[in-house]
Amino acid sequence: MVDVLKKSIWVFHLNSGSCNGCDIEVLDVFTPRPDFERFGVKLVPSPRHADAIALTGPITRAMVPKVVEAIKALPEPKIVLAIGACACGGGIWHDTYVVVGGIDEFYKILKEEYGMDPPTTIYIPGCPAKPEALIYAAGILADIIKQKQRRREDVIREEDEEKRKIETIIREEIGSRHFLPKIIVKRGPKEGSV
Amino acid sequence: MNAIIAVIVNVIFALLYAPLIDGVERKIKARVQRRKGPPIQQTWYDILKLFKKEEIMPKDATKSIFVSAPFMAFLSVLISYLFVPTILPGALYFYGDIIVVVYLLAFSSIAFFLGAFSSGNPYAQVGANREMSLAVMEEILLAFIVGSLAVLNRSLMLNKMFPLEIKVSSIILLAFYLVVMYIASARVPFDIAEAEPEIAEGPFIEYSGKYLAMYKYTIFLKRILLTSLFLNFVLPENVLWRTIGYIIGVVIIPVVLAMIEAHMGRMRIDQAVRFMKRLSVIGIFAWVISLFGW
Amino acid sequence: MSSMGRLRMLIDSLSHPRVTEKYPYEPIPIPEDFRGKPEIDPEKCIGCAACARVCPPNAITFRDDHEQGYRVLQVFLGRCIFCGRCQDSCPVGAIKLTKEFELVSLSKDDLYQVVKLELAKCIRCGKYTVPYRYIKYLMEKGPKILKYELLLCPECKGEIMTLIKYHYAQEVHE
Amino acid sequence: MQDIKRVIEENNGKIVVEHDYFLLVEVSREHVRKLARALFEAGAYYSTGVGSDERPRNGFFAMYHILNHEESKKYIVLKVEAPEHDLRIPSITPEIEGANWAEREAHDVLGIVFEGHPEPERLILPDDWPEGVYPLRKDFKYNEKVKPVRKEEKFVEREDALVLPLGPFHPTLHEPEYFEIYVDGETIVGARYKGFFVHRGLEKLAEGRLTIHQIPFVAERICGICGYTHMICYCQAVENAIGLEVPERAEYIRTLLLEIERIHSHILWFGVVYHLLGFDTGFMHAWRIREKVMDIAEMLTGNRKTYGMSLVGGVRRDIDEDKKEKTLKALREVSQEMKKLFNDVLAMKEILNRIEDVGILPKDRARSIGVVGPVARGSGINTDVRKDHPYAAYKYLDFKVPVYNGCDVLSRYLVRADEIFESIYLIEQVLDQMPGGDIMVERFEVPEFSVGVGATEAPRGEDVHFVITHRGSKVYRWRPRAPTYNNLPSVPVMLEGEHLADAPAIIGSIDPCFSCTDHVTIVDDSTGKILFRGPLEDAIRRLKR
Repeated sequence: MVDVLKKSIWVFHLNSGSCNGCDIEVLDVFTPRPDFERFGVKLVPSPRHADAIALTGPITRAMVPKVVEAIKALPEPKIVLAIGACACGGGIWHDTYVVVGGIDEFYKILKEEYGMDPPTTIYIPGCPAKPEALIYAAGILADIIKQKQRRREDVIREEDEEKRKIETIIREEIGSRHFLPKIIVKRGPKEGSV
Repeated sequence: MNAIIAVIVNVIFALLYAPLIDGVERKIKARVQRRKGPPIQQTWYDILKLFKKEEIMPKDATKSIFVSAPFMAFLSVLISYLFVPTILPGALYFYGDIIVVVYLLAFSSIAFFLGAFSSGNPYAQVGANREMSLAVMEEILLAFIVGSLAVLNRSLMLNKMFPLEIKVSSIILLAFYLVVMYIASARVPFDIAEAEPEIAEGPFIEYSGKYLAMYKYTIFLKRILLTSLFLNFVLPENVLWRTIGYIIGVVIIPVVLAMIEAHMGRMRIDQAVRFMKRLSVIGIFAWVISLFGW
Repeated sequence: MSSMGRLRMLIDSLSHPRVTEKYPYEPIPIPEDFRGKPEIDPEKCIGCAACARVCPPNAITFRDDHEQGYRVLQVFLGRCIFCGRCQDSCPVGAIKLTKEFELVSLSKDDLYQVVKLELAKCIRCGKYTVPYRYIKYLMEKGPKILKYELLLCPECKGEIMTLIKYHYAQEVHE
Repeated sequence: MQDIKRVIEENNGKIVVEHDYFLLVEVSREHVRKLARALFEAGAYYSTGVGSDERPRNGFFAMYHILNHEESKKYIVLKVEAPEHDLRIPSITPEIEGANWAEREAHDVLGIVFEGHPEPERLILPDDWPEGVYPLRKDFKYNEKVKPVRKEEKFVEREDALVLPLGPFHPTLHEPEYFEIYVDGETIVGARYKGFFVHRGLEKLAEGRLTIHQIPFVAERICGICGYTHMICYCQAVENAIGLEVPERAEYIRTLLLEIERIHSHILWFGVVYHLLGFDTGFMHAWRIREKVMDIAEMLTGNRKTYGMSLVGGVRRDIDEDKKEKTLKALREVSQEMKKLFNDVLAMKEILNRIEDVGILPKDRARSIGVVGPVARGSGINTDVRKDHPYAAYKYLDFKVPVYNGCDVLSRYLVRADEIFESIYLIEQVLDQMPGGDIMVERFEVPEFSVGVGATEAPRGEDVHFVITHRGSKVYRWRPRAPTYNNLPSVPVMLEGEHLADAPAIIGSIDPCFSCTDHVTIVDDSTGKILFRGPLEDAIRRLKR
């Protein structure tokens, strides 16, 4: 049996104070070359018809009630596509005085002030997100492809030998300075540094 | 008995086929825009998905009307299929059934209108208003057609009209009917009531889930109904040839209409109404010559 | 005739092939200089945090973990604007913009790249200072004069500088 | 040139800085109104106004009015100062209509009171912003979060007039903006704009967190369609302020990218207009062709839209022969296909009917509001920053400025159509004549409190940036002014007397950079009755009760 929820994704586009870059790409993705409609994605003019909200922009303060309204109007199961650097993490304005700063900060407000749980969210980074990145997101939603991006964490420890080498060089250098061994350690208020 | 089996087959055919041909139309439109387009079963997916979704009741809606309107629209079009044969010839005929069909179609428009007004959304009301002014004009045009047909066949029974005799008036009438069919199936440039960029799909804006699906389904069914009616007027009585002709026709006509639709810009409501007023002059002309029996 | 334009357009479209790309079933061509996902090569990174200082949206941040003894450099792709200033500013070419753009993920966590570099200890007071890598880099490329104070924490450095000044002043005096 | 200086001096203005690009004129509060009037009569139009908090420096607040005088190829910057305890400056809006928004904005963000302003209402800050908190004052931190004051919706439901808010979201231009339209029956009799949902506090951000080299990237994100022109405009303002010469090759590369941006923006606009008129296939074709332009941009800069190519002092990437050739080839195809599309579409009667003689903006009104770009050129005003205040490589190049006298949507359509081909011609010249050499000046000193004005011709019109530099590679005040800021106030004029259904196309015709065309509230002005509410609806309402 085909899962029709994956075969047909209707999207309501919501600009929450974006620069238009992502918005244009959201439109662009429906044009002949990327052709989003291949995956059954359609732009709809009302959140009530939609399965997902394509959210662009860092969510300015003036837009908060309106975004809440749209999310409320979305029938279950709800999906939010956070498109672009602004929606994913607030972008370049993440900490200014009129900006909420990305979808996660917004979800906090949603929880605190409106008592709603955050819906399923897909993060689509990019500035602006390339149309192909949006197709990739649709591919993940429709189970055609698997998510590639994973958290990466590297811990770099130096070899002990290496450390010793560095320390020896420096100690030697310090040692060559005749005045240093005489220094008496005094703790107190610092005077003007260089 | 045969008639009843035919009716059942016809209704099932229409129900299955209507969303499918919309998928084909989308594919065709995609082709003329030089893109790949969705798979042809996409409209089916859409409708099934909508049935799975939750329905949200708008705050300002008048609930009883809001909920029953989609059913009224859907059922009125579905009932019309009892009188208009599709793939198999044979339906419930009785005296005056063509008037019933026209009324049922009008009723579905009124249901749209009622549903939109009960939703309490301003966009929906703008859309409903536009829908209504279009529907009134459509009714006038259809009235001319019914009038001419009645005069031509000296009957108001559909089976007496299938197929139409070839006359000057009947050819004008069929051409006229094609235009009216195009208008009534809410295609660009006459999709003013549902205009996406202007009023955000007007009448349906507050609907979600299965109610929305029902509305969409109604439109598809209406399109196939009007196409079937046209094909019945032109196809021969021989069952085999009729069936072959029907199958070809019911594919070709929507495809051609989709191509036309793709190359049109939307009219303003006043421009559309003016256009339809001009059309009604042709309607009167057809009626007059049918009175002469040409 | 108003229908001629339409007809021409229709014929024109039908006589040309479709332009839809095969993506995601096939990869799309990406130009050589594409500015995609910034990636830190942890082997090359010296932890100087120059990238974090020039990053306009603060997508790259760093903090010193004095408990564990690490400098934690963190790239949050969700906020990155792909300007490439980090690449310009990196002295060792450790951070590069790749051609990767398929960064879509279902959780915010997947959008982080974290590099932890071990911090060296101040040879005077034993507090953590800067990463070993950075010291090594400065020893090779940095200005000569700085070398002896590389393994000192800022406080000790300050004290020593005062003492040096004092010392020199005395020397001159004598 | 001498004339304008004489006008300034006769009206008690004092020329402080004389730059090739602009004049900085100090004038006292008593004389500003008269001087502004005299300059307007001498042919200057209002470009933008900038408020600035200069208390840390001298204890004064300053208002800079920037006027564009095309004849002498100079911007005239009028500086008016007011002390903190007496923050009143005479408004010049009664003299020049165009100053309306700039003064309201200065009041919002700095608290300067403009005496005699005809419409002293809040403009850019959100409705729930508390009174008496002024974000651009220097004692306000850029990342300070203010506790919102919950307020009732601003709409006052009048007894005689019901409000029908059409919005707040709309699919057309995918932006949150808002127009209130007053209608009499089917005809529009008035309109009011309410917007600034996308105010993101970038001016404060630039003063606070960012350095002079980071601001170009913020500037680029003012607009996602014409971002690069903002970037260049900012860079030029700073270069003018510190007197920096950019290498010639960098100027050519800047020109090349600016023109590529213009082409993509105009084709985008055509697509949107076709979509507004219900002609989706036209939209698809236009954007399919546009895709080629986007590919060029991606190849040259590494991103489809945010080029990120410029810094103060030059450009970041060079281009080679191979790229030149690919660019030329793609543009030739674009030129051919666009010609075909234009011919075919203008042959469609229903499209033509909906744009011809619709949305009239008469020439004199256009002048006094100070509209710019294709909107001005569609109303018969020959204005183009590229000609009037040459920048980048435009001084070396040959091009025409299309001007149409129809004053309607069709004229604006034709202006943009011509500009696409003109831009392609410009790019051919640029690629042909591009000189060799450096592309970037790496080292320069940034003086303190140096004033600079930069201007570019964005796809939507004149784009002006005003910069005051600060020590430590910072800016003290940065004020970008997008063309739509000047064009939007003309929309009510265009809408007057038009059919309601044409509103999207008319609002769309100015190519609003940051607005959605039909977030409209429809209020019937004369009767107080709402359009589109019939007796049936009343019946339903009664049923509900």
